[in-house]
Amino acid sequence: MGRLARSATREVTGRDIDPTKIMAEVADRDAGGTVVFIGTVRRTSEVGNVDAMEYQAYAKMAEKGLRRIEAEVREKWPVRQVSMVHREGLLKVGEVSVVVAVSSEHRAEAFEACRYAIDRIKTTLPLWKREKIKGKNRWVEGSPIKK
Amino acid sequence: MGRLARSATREVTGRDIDPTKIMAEVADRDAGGTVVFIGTVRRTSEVGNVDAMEYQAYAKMAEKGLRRIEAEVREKWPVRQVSMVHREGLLKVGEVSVVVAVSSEHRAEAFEACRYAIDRIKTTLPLWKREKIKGKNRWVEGSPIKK
Amino acid sequence: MGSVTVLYFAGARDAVGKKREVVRLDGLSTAGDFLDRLLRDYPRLRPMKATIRLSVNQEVVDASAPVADGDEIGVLPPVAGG
Amino acid sequence: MGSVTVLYFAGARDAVGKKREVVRLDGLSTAGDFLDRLLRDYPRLRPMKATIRLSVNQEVVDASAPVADGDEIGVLPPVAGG
Repeated sequence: MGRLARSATREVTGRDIDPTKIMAEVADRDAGGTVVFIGTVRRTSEVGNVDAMEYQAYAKMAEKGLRRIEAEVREKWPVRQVSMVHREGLLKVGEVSVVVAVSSEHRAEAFEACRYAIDRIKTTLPLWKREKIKGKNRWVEGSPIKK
Repeated sequence: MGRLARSATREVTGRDIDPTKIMAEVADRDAGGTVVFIGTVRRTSEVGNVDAMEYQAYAKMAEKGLRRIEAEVREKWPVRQVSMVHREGLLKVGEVSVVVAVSSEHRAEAFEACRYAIDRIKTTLPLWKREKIKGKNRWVEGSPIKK
Repeated sequence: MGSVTVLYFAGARDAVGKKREVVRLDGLSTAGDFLDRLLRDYPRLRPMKATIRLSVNQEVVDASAPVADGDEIGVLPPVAGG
Repeated sequence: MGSVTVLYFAGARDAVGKKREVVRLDGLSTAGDFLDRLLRDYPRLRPMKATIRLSVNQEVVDASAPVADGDEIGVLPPVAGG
């Protein structure tokens, strides 16, 4: 795993995500700033109010992708710790779908690295979501997966 | 308080900060993204390893400033909830000195608003910190306070 | 000869009606040729032709990438995680 | 006439040797004039002259801002929160 910290999470999980746990994993005595992104299922979509959101993942490939994204982040910024987790399965409105936490000496890198990581998660990982609205299912329109 | 949410924190406190509490305050069913910044006391400073950091605040003015910063954020971005807290008193390495949490429909605004808020906290609020290194005290060099 | 395991996701899974299957290569050797065969075999995949991407052993590949016996191929509609 | 409450912070507090005091205005009516008097009364504040700012009733002010009886004045060295 090279420079990847052993205790950090980089997984796709079917269980509830605890943002506090992910945040705790990036604690570091040499970090002055930590930025955490938490994605949650939003009530409103383009076509109405959502009852639930079903996340589907190609988990093995997505977990490889999380490790690749961490390596990209470490290539670009001198961050201390990175931890990332994405849900699969059926989520209710308000539930946590993804958490990215990055700690670094200074805050600028933590903000940039965290934002980069979630952008890459959304565009380069094999993850899909399907809105449940009034008993109907609709795959949320995305973009062709990028390398 | 106008558009300010009643349950959110905007204070300077002498007690331990619980980032989980601040994060929970910005939970919102119409938010898809939440960004949290957590500042912690870093072990290393320009002049050696820090034993502790003493934060001093002009609390009344700083709390006014937090409310002003929230108003600025809401003027600039359509965010859902904002919560901010800053410590005063003596902190050990690794302890939390500041937390800013912002939720919004989409993640771009949450990142931009959170970063703006912490930048404004650092440049426009009457807050100071003094490093304790080997029994000596040194005020951390800052910049003249901005409006 | 040889065969590959194909995994279908999201709208592609709905269109094909299965999550996975083992497919014989029958001499096909590139990802592009393999996708063309899937589109021929599964007409309901054709509307996704422009936006579907393939992975080979969990890496997104171009049409010219090789496919070989034992590979795991993912059929990936546009993604929308987060 | 009138008087103001002055609060000193960080290095200014160390230099002056007190957290707060009540000061008579003695006819001074602007923040700039008030700061000049503090610098005259407290020589140890003078090295900070270029970087100190004053607040009046918890708002940072320019030198031309009025000060009046009952105001709370903050003497603010360069800030470094977070």
